[in-house]
Amino acid sequence: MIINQKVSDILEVKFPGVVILPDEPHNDFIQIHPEKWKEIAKFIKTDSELKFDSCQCITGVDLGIEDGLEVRYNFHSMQLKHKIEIRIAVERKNPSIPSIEQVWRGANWLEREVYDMYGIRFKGHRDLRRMLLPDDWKGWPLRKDYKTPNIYNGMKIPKVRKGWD
Amino acid sequence: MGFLENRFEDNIITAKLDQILSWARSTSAWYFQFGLACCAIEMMATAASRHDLERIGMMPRSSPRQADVMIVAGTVTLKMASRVKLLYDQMADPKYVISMGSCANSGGPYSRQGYHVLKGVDQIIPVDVYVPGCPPRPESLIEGLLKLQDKIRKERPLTKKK
Amino acid sequence: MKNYFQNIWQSITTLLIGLGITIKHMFKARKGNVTLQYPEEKWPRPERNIGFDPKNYNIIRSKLHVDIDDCIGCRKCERACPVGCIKIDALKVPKETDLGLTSSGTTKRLLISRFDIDMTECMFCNLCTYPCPEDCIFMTGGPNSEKQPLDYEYSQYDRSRLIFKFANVTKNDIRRITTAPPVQQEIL
Amino acid sequence: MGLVHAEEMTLNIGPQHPSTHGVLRLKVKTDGEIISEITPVIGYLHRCFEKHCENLSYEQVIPFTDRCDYIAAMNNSFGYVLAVEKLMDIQVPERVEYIRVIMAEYNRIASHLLALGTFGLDVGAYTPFLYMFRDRERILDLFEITCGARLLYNYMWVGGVSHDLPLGFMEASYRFLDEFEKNINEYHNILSYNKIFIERSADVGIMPKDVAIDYGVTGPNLRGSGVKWDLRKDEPYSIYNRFKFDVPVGTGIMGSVGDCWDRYWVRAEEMQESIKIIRQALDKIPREGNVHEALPKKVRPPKGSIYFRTESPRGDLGYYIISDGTPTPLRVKMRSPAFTALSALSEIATGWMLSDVLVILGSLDIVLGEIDR
Amino acid sequence: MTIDNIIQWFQSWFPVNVMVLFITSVLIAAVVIFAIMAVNALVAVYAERKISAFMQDRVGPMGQGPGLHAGKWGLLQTIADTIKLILKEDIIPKAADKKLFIIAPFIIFLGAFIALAAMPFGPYLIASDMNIGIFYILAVSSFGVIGIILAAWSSDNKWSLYGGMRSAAQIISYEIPAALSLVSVLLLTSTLSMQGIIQSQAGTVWGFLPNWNIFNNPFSFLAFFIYFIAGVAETNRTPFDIPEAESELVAGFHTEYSGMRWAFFFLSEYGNMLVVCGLTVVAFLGGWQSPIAGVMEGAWWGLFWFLTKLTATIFIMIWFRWTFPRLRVDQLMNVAWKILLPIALFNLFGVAIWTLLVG
Repeated sequence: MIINQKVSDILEVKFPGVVILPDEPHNDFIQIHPEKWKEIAKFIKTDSELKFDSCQCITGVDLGIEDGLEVRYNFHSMQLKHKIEIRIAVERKNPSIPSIEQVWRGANWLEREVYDMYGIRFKGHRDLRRMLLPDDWKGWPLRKDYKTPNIYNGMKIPKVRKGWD
Repeated sequence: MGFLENRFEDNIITAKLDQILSWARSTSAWYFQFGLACCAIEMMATAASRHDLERIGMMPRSSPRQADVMIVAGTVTLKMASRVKLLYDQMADPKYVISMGSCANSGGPYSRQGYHVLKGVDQIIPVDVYVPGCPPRPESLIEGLLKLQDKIRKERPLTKKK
Repeated sequence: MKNYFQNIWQSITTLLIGLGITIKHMFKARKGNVTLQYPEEKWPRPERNIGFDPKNYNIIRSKLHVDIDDCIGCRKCERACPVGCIKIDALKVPKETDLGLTSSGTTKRLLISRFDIDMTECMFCNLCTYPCPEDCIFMTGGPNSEKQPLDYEYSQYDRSRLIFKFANVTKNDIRRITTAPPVQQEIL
Repeated sequence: MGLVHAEEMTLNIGPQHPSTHGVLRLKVKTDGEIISEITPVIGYLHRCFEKHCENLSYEQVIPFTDRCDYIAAMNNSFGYVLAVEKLMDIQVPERVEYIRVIMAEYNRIASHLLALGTFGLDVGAYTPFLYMFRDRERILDLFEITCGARLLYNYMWVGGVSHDLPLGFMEASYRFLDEFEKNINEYHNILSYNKIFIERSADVGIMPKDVAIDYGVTGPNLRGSGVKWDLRKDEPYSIYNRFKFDVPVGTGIMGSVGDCWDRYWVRAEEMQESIKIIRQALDKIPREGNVHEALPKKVRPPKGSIYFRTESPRGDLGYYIISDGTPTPLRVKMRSPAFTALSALSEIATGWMLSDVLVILGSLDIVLGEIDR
Repeated sequence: MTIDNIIQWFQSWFPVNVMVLFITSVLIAAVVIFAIMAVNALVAVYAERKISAFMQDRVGPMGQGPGLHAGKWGLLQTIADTIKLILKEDIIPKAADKKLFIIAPFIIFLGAFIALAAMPFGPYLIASDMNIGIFYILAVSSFGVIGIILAAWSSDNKWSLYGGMRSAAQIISYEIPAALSLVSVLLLTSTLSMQGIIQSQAGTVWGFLPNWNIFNNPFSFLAFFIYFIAGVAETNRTPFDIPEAESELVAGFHTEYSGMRWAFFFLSEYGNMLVVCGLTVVAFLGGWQSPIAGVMEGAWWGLFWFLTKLTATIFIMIWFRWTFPRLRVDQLMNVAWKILLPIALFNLFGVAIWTLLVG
């Protein structure tokens, strides 16, 4: 896990002022600002020392607190066999992050799923549509303040429990 | 067969004819491969060598037109529900439905927080036999199919319904 | 040109090997077949290596069963169930009424007026049987087949028959037990 | 596409189709028989797994992880359970580690048997599918005497396993492994070396190495393209570093590297490796040791998050668990290997004929429960 | 029992004008042939399900279950299937081309039905012993393709359209190697009439071998395999069953058919199998000749030998179906044009040289 520390130092040098230094030093992840995320992504993929060529997993998170909407990326390098985790916080009003879909082709579907579940718009994504839910579905299901709708084109969703509860 | 159905009075000839017709329908009920989720794997295991479904005359058909029994095996989600209804309507007339597994019976494990799961397939199509289990053992599926075949055998297609 | 004939030769030999295998299976049909003919042969057939003896099964996932007179109404199984398909109504009973003992000797203090398990929702994960202090909820067959024989053949024509009600207390029993007897004032 | 440019016909290999391995819809633009564009549409089996995880306690989530990848349920709950144990840093006894490896490898064999069987079905050979299911039933018997269930087990708990191995397990396992090894070369004779099968699957759907890595494809699909990446060897978890087994990699025996035949061949070889692991584990398993020893009274991991990956039969199965100290997890994200494999389908299957697209789909061995979660 | 025998037999009784007599005797022969096709379909479907079951270590139709019996070993299974199929509601899709949709199954059935008119079941058991028998059967059995294309086009379903186009290409391109391999047989027998071909295969060759065309010379031995493979392709059976590919095109060209109409497809598939296997038996395996020269000759024994050889070839076709995977469309064409056709031509040349030298 010391790789996280090394990578955040390299990023600090390359893109000054992007990495948010955590208050107590630990190296589980790297917290960065969303603005220059696309260039950072290209950099960590092509840089000879890092070579993160496989985007393992993109996770959307809603911590429930006010500014708790976050996207966490896990990258992994097949040649150098090391992995890092990058977290990007997003504000709740109109959440948007630059898309890294052109950098890793695998990120295309992963980003669409995070959009589908959390409503985080990925700027620059070529076809940002709902991934799993039907296209006419309202609301972002995995947000903490999500209420299950009662009817979806004619079918009752909550379990009708006559004489049960 | 519309013009022959429930047209004749109940007498010895129609009773015997009914017996033959419903025997034929129950002996060769061909099932429509409609695997959705985990129960589909158990349905495949039932159709495989150990629990042979051909023994009771059930041959898998992949087109809804040629199938009699639709085994809804797995979770019917809301996005899939309209397809289930569409396929049910395309089946030729004496058609039966077996709801296999808890998900098809009543939404099963996903009935509490499943916002995208249909709570029971009987909300959209009429179900003849409910097979409990998650997934039901191949033996309980065959027992459900035999219960369906008993139900078909008791039908009286020709005599006029009271 | 050479691989044209080699191609044909290769396909002929491999196809013949394949035919050999299927015809071998056909002639070994009586000894080699593995079918468990369900209605005629029930499930464990150890001699044809289909299934094992139920005695040394750890557990069999079949229908849930509750010995209601052992149940003390602690609702641990209801909380453990991830699906919430167990519904228990346990009523407070006035102090000195005697509800009898469970088989393992603990006195019962709550009257179970309703113990329903909805088998159409149950996911057969067996999480409810572990926390039960009296082991009164269990899956039939396997190790506890002497308490309740194995039962996995209970498909129904209509769904409400799959909700099993285990409480055996009638309405007026409940009224009789829960209404506290009029306290006799000691006539001084 | 060809010389004669026919009018494009859009075809729906719809949610219900004999060889889409579940409810997957492929919107396909065809020019005669040749496919010019494929867009997979998924979500027909989205069962809100992640929403359930936020409202259930840690041990109640385990049966739901089984239902995600219902063909390799043991491997799924194995990954989840290891992740939570790492969060709570519980050390499980030796015997539990061995039982878990045996069960995971048996489930890998069963899952590969189903994958090879349905791949044979897509190519049109019906009998090998039934031979492979006959052997899969024998494995399901072994699962049944230990945890009672055939397909979805809820056997692996946080800190241990639900039941110890029953009496007849060891002899039955040895008997099964000996017979199974003889059957494997029967499958090779009837399907793998069959000239029509080779004609249909060699040089079809070639996935080059860099495309596979770029799409995040992992597991047998990646190893079929020649990349030697197996979590059991490269990031050994549990006790996999004690077993000697090697990682089969596609070398283009029948066609070029990374074609459907290679992916099929890598899965067939992996079954042999799993047999080796099980034999070593069965020999070295400690006889005594209480299986419920390390079960925590209340599963309540400390605040924090973890991303833990294990090798499921379809690839890297990752669990991202965030816990906030309460008995219910704040967020559980399952990184599904079949999801990324399916995302690569539109790139590798364009330009092939209609029957090839279904063969390529079959060779990727996807499970819709895991893709749609 | 050729038709003119029936006519003479009737004339001796009550001399009515010949036209009415001709029609009645043709009707009698037609009913007999239809009965043969129906019985063959029933037996072949049951045999296919049982043989495939034994090959796959399972048990096949057993008619089990409480009180429900399709016979001791599922013998009444196919009868139950047919009665059920008669009862099914036959759906004609709204978008379908109604008239063609209705006609199509009968045209396919017709292709197999009239081909059986020239099939010699025994020395005297033939509907009409034409002197151009084998040529007539070849011409008529390619009639079925029209039915398949009609069915595919009229049911207005993308899957069946695929099935129809594939089967058109397949059957036409496999007619040519089939015809060529039969021509190499005609060189040996130098007669087109079916009975003539069989009679020319009497006696023994090289001592113990029966003088069937398959043992006559190495080239006609090869022609037997070419014809059989082309025959399997003509009846759309594995490894050439891409028109009704179960796993790709849902159910191929008969996706939209249900009930009795679909049963006619089933009937004509087994009818085509009967025609192709009958032709193989007549042309290569010596029709109703007995394998050992002197033993079991005579009229009724001929029927017995013809049926046993027929069952053997049908068994081989069923055996093929449950062992091989399926070819792709272009590989199928490749096999027809680049492998079977050159070998068939070389074969024809070989047989000609052989008959010239050996005489």
